[in-house]
Amino acid sequence: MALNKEQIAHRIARELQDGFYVNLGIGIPTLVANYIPQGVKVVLQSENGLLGMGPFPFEGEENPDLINAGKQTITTVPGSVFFDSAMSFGMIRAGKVDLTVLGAMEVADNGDIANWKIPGKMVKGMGGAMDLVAAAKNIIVAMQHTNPKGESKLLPKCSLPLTGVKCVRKIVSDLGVFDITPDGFRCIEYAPGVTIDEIKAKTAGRLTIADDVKEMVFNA
Amino acid sequence: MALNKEQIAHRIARELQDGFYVNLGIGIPTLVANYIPQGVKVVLQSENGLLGMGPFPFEGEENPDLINAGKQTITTVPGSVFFDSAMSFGMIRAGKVDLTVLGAMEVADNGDIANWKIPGKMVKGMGGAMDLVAAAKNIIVAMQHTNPKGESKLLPKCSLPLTGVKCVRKIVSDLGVFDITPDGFRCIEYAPGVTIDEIKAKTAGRLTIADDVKEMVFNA
Amino acid sequence: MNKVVANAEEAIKDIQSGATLMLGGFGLCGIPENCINALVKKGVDSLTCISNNAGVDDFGIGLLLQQKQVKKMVASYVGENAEFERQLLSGELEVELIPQGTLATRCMAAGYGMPAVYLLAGVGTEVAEGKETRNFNGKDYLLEYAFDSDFAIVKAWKGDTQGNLVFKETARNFNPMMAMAGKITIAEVEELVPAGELDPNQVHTPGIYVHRIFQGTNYEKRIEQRTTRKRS
Amino acid sequence: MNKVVANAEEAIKDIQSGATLMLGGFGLCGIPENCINALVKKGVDSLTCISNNAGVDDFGIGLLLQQKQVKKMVASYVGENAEFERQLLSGELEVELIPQGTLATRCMAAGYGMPAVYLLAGVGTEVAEGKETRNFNGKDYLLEYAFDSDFAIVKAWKGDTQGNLVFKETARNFNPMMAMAGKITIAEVEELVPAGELDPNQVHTPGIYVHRIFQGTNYEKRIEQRTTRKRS
Repeated sequence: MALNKEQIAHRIARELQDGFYVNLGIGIPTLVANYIPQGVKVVLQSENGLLGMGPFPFEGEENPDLINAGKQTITTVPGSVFFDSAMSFGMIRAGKVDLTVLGAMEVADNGDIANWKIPGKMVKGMGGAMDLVAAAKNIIVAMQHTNPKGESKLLPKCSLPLTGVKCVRKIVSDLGVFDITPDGFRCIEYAPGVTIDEIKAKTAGRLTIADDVKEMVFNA
Repeated sequence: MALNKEQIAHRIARELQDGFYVNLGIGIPTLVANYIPQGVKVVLQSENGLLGMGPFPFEGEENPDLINAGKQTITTVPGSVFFDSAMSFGMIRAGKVDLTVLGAMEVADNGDIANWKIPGKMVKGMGGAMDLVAAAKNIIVAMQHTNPKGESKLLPKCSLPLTGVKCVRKIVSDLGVFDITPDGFRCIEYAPGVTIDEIKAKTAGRLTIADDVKEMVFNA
Repeated sequence: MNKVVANAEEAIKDIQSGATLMLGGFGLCGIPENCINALVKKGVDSLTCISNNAGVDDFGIGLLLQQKQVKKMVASYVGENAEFERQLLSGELEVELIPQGTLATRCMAAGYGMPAVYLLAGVGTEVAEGKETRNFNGKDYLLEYAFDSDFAIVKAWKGDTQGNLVFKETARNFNPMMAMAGKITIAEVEELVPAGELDPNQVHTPGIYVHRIFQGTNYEKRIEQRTTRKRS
Repeated sequence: MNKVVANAEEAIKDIQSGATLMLGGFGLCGIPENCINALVKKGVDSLTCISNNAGVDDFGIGLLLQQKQVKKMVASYVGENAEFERQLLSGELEVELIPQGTLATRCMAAGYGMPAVYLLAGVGTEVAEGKETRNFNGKDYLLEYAFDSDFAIVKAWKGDTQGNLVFKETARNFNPMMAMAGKITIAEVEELVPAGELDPNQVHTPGIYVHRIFQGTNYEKRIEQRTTRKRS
């Protein structure tokens, strides 16, 4: 059975290592914070100018001066620090953020990503996405494997305008986990009950299956 | 009679306007702070990272963490602010400092300045001088008109390696006040008792005398 | 050296139609509410606004849009505003979208006297079109120019009579870089104190960058996405 | 995430001969005294040191010079050190002199992920020799490259266990930019506090830039030019 959003987030959380500085995008990536493995301490960066983001505030304790990059009210954790947006993107650009998790509309088998613009629709802007994908040293994409019409979003080439080129390292979709390799997508895990044949059928880009491919296990 | 160092500083201080941000170099320029006209409030910048420099501390109150660009112990005034050296030179480069006063070994009649290096002597470095002269919008040089051998330091062309090109706006020497114009040095004031002939004799660069040239007056 | 003005009206009195303005804030957080209201009241138009976002329909820069005072918007994300969308689609409004970090850094470049910098964002995308690309150490970068802005209007938490500013939490965002980048910088603050009251170690924007300052009133500080958790 | 190390010896234990080091401080103010002493004790040599100054004969980087541990000095002003002068004139020591603001900004560029920036200082002088010049808006600028440094060693006033740093007065100087610019950044602090004790609005260097931190001991904080006035 394909993963739900929480399970995608849960699986991505296993990529976190102790001491990582992590930037989580809007949507599924935000949920990753709920599944940080025990014993692993990470610091969450919000690119509007915060290291050390905490959970949402308790009702009645919302602070209008304290929001994340999704404009949501948040809290901080001990050791947090505020800075301006130039420094925030400076640390991203300098490779100080260890992991960036974000959503995508399309990913190509060379790591290109499209997630900001659909021709014919109102363009709202790229926000910080282009800066993040251009500079982060380790990018994991959280996404649905196919669009609502059932068409693959893992493509030989993106059809939508690009956000960044050759930058995605790994995808966790509802069907499995895929590394981006010189040979295209490599499936290293599949969702419980999902078959390799289904993955092959739903992946338009070049795809290889790892020799030691295995089924994902969720204990939690 | 030629001006002494205190008088040179005194004359330069008349160039200060209320609200100016001013960077004073080492030597005579430092003395300018002692002659700020009444009713004029200026903020002194020290390029190692301070706006709002005050006088030297009282004996026994020296603070090793509080020094100026000459590495001298100093104090601050109310409203002072500390920042890092990148921001300090950033504000200089962006033209936020209204006036820079510094010394020179030579000035050319096109505004070139040389004050950091003498071939054959140990080169100690330019420190912040090149940044200041390249970026300040208003540079006044405080200097002796001639060297110890009696040779002019106001030249058609600098003989020493340059610190900056076409940047000096005004010189206050022991003999007078000189604007840098397209026609070279223009004498606008002469020191009490100094003759125009003496100034002409001791100025090697192109020199004109302002129609309304006048003798400097010191009331203080 | 008197930088203190009475209020927003006085602070913006020489802003004319056609001016280019930087406006601090991220979303509705840390925006110069008083000055925006005064600009609406003054009715200047044909403004070019450089700001990360464009407010919502009835708050922030959205108020200027409603009065059709904005000719061009330079921003990174403008998705929260129906009137904006209408004007954009009808061709009344010009929009230039810039990656957020590039926007921030082009402000910073202006404040640091750097005419242009090389940045990564947008390489290989349509953002790179028409831009100079240069390879350093095996990576491509785009040449991005410092912004040139007549006015920068920022909002700080505390300020003193010399123009020194301190920002609060994530309301800092674009405000410090824009404060450095305006030819004329106007700061509105929640609390204006005499020079000497702020800790000189802890000022975010030195007063040398700020030309006018006033204590604002009636801050609404609207929350755009109120997200909370339940007490367990 | 444990950034705290016991002392300077542990902090610098993987610094090898031949390494490039940035060392914070201006003159003798805000220099990493403990780490410099530990480097002397460890005896690594052939170091390239990027620092605004080179200390005095018996303090600061001068101690490394005395032991002939420095191969190359990158600085803006080196005038306070007789041993330095001797080694320079004898050809034992290589020196690259860089305008102070350019030095600071090349550190900052590294910390902001900008490979190169255009700066004014030195245009038309021998500093410009061999450098690319480019005209923007009628003014010439030099292309200056970000520094590449194996280690940055900085001194802060306070720090916390996450590596967040606060500097004191003009001891800030080059320390924040260098902290951002090192591949590995080591911070020594006068007072190390638990995470959460520093005001998050008032941290100068976010801990993300700092890899190792320790509380230093026995700070001498030597004064280079003791200037005073008499009580009137």
